[in-house]
Amino acid sequence: MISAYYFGAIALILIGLYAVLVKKNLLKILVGLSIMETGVNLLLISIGYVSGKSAPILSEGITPSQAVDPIPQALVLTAIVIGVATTAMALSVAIILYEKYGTLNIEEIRRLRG
Amino acid sequence: MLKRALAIVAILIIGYWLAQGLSQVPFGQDKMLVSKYYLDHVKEQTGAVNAVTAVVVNYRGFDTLGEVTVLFIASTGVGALLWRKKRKRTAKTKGSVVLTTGSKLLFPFIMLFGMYIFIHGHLTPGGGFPGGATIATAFLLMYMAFTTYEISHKGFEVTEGFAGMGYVLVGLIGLAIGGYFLFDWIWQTWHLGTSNIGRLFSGGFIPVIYTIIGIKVGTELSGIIDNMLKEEVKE
Amino acid sequence: MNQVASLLIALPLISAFFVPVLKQINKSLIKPYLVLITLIQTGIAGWVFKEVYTTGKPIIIYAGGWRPPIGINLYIGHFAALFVLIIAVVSFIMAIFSLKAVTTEPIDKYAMLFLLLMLGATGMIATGDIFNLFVFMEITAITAYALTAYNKTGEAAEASMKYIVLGGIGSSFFLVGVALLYGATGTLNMAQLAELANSINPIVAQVGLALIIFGLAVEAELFPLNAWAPDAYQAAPHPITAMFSAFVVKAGIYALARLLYLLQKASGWSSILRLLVIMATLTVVFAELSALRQKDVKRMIAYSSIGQVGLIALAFSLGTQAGVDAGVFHMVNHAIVKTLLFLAIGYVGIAMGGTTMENFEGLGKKMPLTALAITVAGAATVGVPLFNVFWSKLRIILATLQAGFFWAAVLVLFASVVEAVYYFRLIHRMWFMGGGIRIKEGVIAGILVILAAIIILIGVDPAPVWNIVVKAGSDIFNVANYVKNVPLVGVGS
Amino acid sequence: MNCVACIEYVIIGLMIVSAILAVEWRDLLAAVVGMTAVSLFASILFFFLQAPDVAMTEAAIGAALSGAVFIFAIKRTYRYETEEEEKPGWWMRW
Amino acid sequence: MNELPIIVISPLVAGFLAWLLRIRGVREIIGVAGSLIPLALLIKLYPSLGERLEFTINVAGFKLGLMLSHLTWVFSMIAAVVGFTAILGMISTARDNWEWLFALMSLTGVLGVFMAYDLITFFIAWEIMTFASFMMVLKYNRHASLKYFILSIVGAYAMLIAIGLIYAKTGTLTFPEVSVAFTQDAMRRMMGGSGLFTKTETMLIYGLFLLAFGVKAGMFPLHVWAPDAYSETNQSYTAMFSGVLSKAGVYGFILLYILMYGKLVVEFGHFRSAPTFGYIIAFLGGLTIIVGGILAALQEDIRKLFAYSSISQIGYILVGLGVGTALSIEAAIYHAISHALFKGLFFLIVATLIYRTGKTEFKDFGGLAEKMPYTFAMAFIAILSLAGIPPLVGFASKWLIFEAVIHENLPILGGMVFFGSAIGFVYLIRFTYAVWFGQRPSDLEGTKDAPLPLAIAMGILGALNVVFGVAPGIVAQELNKIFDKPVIAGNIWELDLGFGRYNGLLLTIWMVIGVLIAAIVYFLGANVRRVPVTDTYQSGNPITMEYNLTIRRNFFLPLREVMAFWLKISFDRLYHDIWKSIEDFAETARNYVYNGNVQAYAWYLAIILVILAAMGV
Repeated sequence: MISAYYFGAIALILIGLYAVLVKKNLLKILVGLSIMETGVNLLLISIGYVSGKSAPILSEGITPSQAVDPIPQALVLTAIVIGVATTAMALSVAIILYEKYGTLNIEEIRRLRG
Repeated sequence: MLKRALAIVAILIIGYWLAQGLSQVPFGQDKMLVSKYYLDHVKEQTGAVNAVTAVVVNYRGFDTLGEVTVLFIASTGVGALLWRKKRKRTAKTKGSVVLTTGSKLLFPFIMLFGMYIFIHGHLTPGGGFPGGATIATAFLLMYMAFTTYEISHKGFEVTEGFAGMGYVLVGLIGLAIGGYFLFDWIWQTWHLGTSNIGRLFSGGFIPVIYTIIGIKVGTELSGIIDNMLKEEVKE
Repeated sequence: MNQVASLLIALPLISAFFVPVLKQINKSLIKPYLVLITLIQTGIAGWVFKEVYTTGKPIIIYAGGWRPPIGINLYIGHFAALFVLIIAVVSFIMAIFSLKAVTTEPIDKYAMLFLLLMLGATGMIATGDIFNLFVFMEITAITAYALTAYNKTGEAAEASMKYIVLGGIGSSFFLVGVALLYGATGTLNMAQLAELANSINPIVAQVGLALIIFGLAVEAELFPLNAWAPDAYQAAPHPITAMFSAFVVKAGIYALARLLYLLQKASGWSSILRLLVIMATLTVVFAELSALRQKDVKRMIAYSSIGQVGLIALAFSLGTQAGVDAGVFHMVNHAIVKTLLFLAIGYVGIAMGGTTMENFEGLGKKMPLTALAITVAGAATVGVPLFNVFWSKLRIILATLQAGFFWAAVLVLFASVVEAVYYFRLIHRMWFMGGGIRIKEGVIAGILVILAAIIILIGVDPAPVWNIVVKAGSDIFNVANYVKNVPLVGVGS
Repeated sequence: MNCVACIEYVIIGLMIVSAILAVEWRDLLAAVVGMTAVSLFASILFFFLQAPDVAMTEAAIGAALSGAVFIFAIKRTYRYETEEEEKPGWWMRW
Repeated sequence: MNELPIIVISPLVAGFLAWLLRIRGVREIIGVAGSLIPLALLIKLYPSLGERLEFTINVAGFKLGLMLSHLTWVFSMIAAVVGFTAILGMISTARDNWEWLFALMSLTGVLGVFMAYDLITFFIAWEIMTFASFMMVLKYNRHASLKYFILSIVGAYAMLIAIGLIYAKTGTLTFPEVSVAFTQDAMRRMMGGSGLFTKTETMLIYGLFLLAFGVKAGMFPLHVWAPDAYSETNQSYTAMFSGVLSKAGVYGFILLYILMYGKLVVEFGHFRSAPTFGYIIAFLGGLTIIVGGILAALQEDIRKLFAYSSISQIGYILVGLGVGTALSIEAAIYHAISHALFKGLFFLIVATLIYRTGKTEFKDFGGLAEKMPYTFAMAFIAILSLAGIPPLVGFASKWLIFEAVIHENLPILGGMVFFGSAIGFVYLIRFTYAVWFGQRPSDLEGTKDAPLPLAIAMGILGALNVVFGVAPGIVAQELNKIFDKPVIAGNIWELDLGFGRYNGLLLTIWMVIGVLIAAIVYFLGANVRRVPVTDTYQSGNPITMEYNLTIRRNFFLPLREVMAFWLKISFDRLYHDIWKSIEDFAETARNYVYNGNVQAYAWYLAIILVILAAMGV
């Protein structure tokens, strides 16, 4: 039996993957991708969590032994920024695609094939 | 319909597999190895109270450099893809009076708040990235409010470049002084602010770098917004 | 003193950040500036190469002065030194080519992205930290997305879109794998991971390793994860295509092989190895078959490059010393050959206004030097003796048979028969069909001829390169040595 | 179970539901809003998981900015997704 | 300084130089020099053949070796001599520098094949040879060249796989060590122990080698490339192509004996008196004789005729090799020599004809004997030699093969060989009459005789044909040194097998006397009336154009009609169909897999993830 946080994280990842696998609209696919990234971030954080401990800010009254794992949080900070960067790139590409093809349905955006 | 069914089956299998793996990584238990070291030594080694900030900027500063680069790439890429000969904003509806005045009023405060966030990164939660994002939201607000508002593209690009160079330069100074790239020369060589840990003037080069990052992130995100909002005009 | 090698990372960064300022000063300086920076990078890389191969000890860069596993370390071993040099040289050549090839605005953005692509590949090769690897992978990938769509045509945007979707899925799952490994070991440093590998809980190890390999395989263009590759190759600007084929993919493959061999104590390793062998063989076969009837030469060469990369992946996934050496050797050869080919194809594309088959008719009359270079490279790729690829292909086949994969060897050889057919059709079309008057060929032709000469030199006497390559191969294969070289400090309990 | 736990469960449930809605809604604008909601709930969970920095960053960047960028993109393309049902035999033609 | 590498490398270097400085006159000199150096060095090395001449070099972890023994010396001599004459011929016929480069490159390759001391060197030289000859053909005809290249590269890769299997098992590549390993393995098998190679592996390696060498030698049913490739290139080069390069395949079969004889015999046993694996080779060789001969008879094009005839002649060599006794192998090598000599001569003659007239079809020729007497003389020698008429070299070798086959009482092979020499006459008579005699087409009136280089080349080969025919012992004693026991006794004039003997000198003397008598009778006796050829042209029959069987136009049409059913069975078409289906499959797979829909690509990723999951749990 895995914890609820893990469950939520995996659920987000899978929903995102589902969107990529089924939806035909490019923006919808990108929504799926960013949901996937959110899920991965949640997964990382919840792996770093230690029950009953507090945030890793060692101001007064918090000794090192009472803090949760700081590394995953650092990683997630990076991951979030990377995610938004990818999203921005993807969206600008989508804008160009709409200008050139007049649609965002990926079934019709397939000039390059074979 | 069949495709959906197949997709659901596939993701269920994958999910079961991931869950299998995760069930062996118990939730809420202490699995720290390196982090233990960080937490024990963060104060005297970096002078930062916020361990996360210390890890982000100091211990794993290299990642952060890459992260800043990624954001830089994103703004550059968006700029490159949406580049046109002549572009301007094509917003039609003017914001209401409340919105315009309110945003005029709010703008400096939001900026101030963003700066507060990244300057106090080593003490309180937050840091360069949320701070920069906050600044960007300020500009976003202006964009929303005024149909003709534009940031000076040139100035922002140059600021961006200088901020990035500043980051790398701090690292190179570390290489020159301490012999290591991204070495925390302010704290470990000059021992500035060792007396007042937990107050503003401490944390070695963390505030410096977070300021740089904040400026950079703010300018880059607003640049992305700017690029997204402008459209080509045919003359 | 060795820490100066961190300039390999710092220089492209700071010069990329400087470009916007330079743009305000004088826009026409940007392309020469690009050439200059890549030249300096080549110099640094050459110095690092000399250092590593004279002292025989890897250069370990401690970012922020923290010893691993506390801080991030860059591990510039024999392989990394060799390949960083190749990256710098190829980038230099492509920067020169960009002077002529790239006219689409905005050129300053192009320059930044160019430098950062080089940076990303360098970092992927050099880093010794698994999450840092992820960061550099993303740098490379996002730069690649942007550059693929740089021409702003419909095809370019389409290719970039495909790349983004597939790459996004891959990197997400890679990150999940990293999270699992971190949760199991509590560290991110590769050397320490290798030390702790056999103590990881087997299921976690299996899932994590599988996910990481999956994420990297998308970058490394293994069938069927390589579907984005031909489109991206075809749509990208010519210099960028050459860089993709010459080192971006190689960086992915290197990362794959590195992690694979670091975690070889983890459970489920052999089954993943088996799967990789199958995927790599299929990559070769399908890529070569797809190239057979292509109308567009650039796409054809792209498929051929994918096939060659599959051959490298096959060599790496054999799990033997011989295989790894052969793979590294093939990497080097393939980098040279494909740089030449894409450079030449792009040059022809600019001169003739297109890269379809018809543009190549009578090239032997119009641009004899270019046609000669293409001929040499084609014959080399097919694996004709006296050309460099022959040796590495021979090595790979022998290693495959030694490892007992008879079917893989047969399929690969069948694929290279197919390859021979389409390359020689191209050569025949260039020399013996159509005609035309001679066009003046510039400095690019000189570079092409030099590269062709290198190909033939290595083909006639592979010994010097081979000695370098063997060192590099053992750097990948010999994990114990890697762990020994990284001075880990004891942390925690 | 104590009450923090049930709040957690409720929020996780809401997050998943909004994710599903974000994927399923035809109206792309609504879908983006759903995605933003997912990010917001995630940032609340980050708070519960003792990660204030991440929570702030996610709220500021993950929710606000990427949502804004999405909306700009929709503004420049089109709003409603036309989801035609795939005919039988799609796997032959893809 | 060791001469062996010089022997191998010098043609390549010369060719490269000739290609590089593209000056008429200079490149010819360089090329000829490059082909002359190996010949000179080989002759110089002849006395020191007793001690083993070796040369080894370490290249990138491979130990590459060259070696010169009696056997390899004989083959290298064939290559050097015929190659030299072919290069001489190219002085007249070559048109641009590429031909010089690749012709000399293939000479290097074939020399390397013959002198190789380990499998890798053998393979490298083999590939060089294939590539160079392919490039020679590519310029003239893309289709033929690709057919040739695909078949021979398939063969080469089959060989590579076999080499790899051997290397994987034995861990060595040099000939002696490999052969020792196989012999010990055979011993172990005979003791009943489990060998290094299982029976299936041995069969696999044997089959792969058979494929590799069979393709190069043009063995039925792998001969389909030969007619096109031989005819669609520079004809002077074809002299080397057909005379020497095909011998590489023959040498490969001999190598099979050297390396794996014991093992193969132990695994597969004997069939009648011949080892089974050899009998397979011999039987395929016999089929090659028949098919090649019949098809040669049916050709309308000189080049094609000789291409098929050389296929048929290779069949003899394979029969000789397959029988597997010392005598038969010697006979086979002997025939290899003589085939190289007379077939080289033939192709030089064809080159001369094309060079002078520009025609290749029988119907365009006629009555050239008095226009080009020297060429005609050479053609006469070549014809007699190929037809196996004493006292020319062709007779000696064919006689030896007959004796060897009959002595081992293998009647089927014997029958095939006899049929072969019969069909030989059938197609030769046509060449003899249609080209040299009969009515001369009006546009050939101004034909001149062979140009000097070609004349010299033809002269060398013709003289060798005669000498080795009159004094067969010269060759025989060389061949005896290979087995260092007198397999063929007798002195230089005479071959003595114990159950049969052939004295070249005696026979020559008798024939000369006979010819003299005939001449005397001719000049003294009958009163002769010269009649114009036209009167007896059709010997009175009216010409009907639709069924017009002159010696010049589909003379053997009836034969074709008789054989109609068999001619429909064409391996050429079979291979074409296979290749076409491969290409179609490639197209379909490409369009299905890389179908441009990113969702499909995402599905591939998902499928891989599912597979990983299935492996994991």
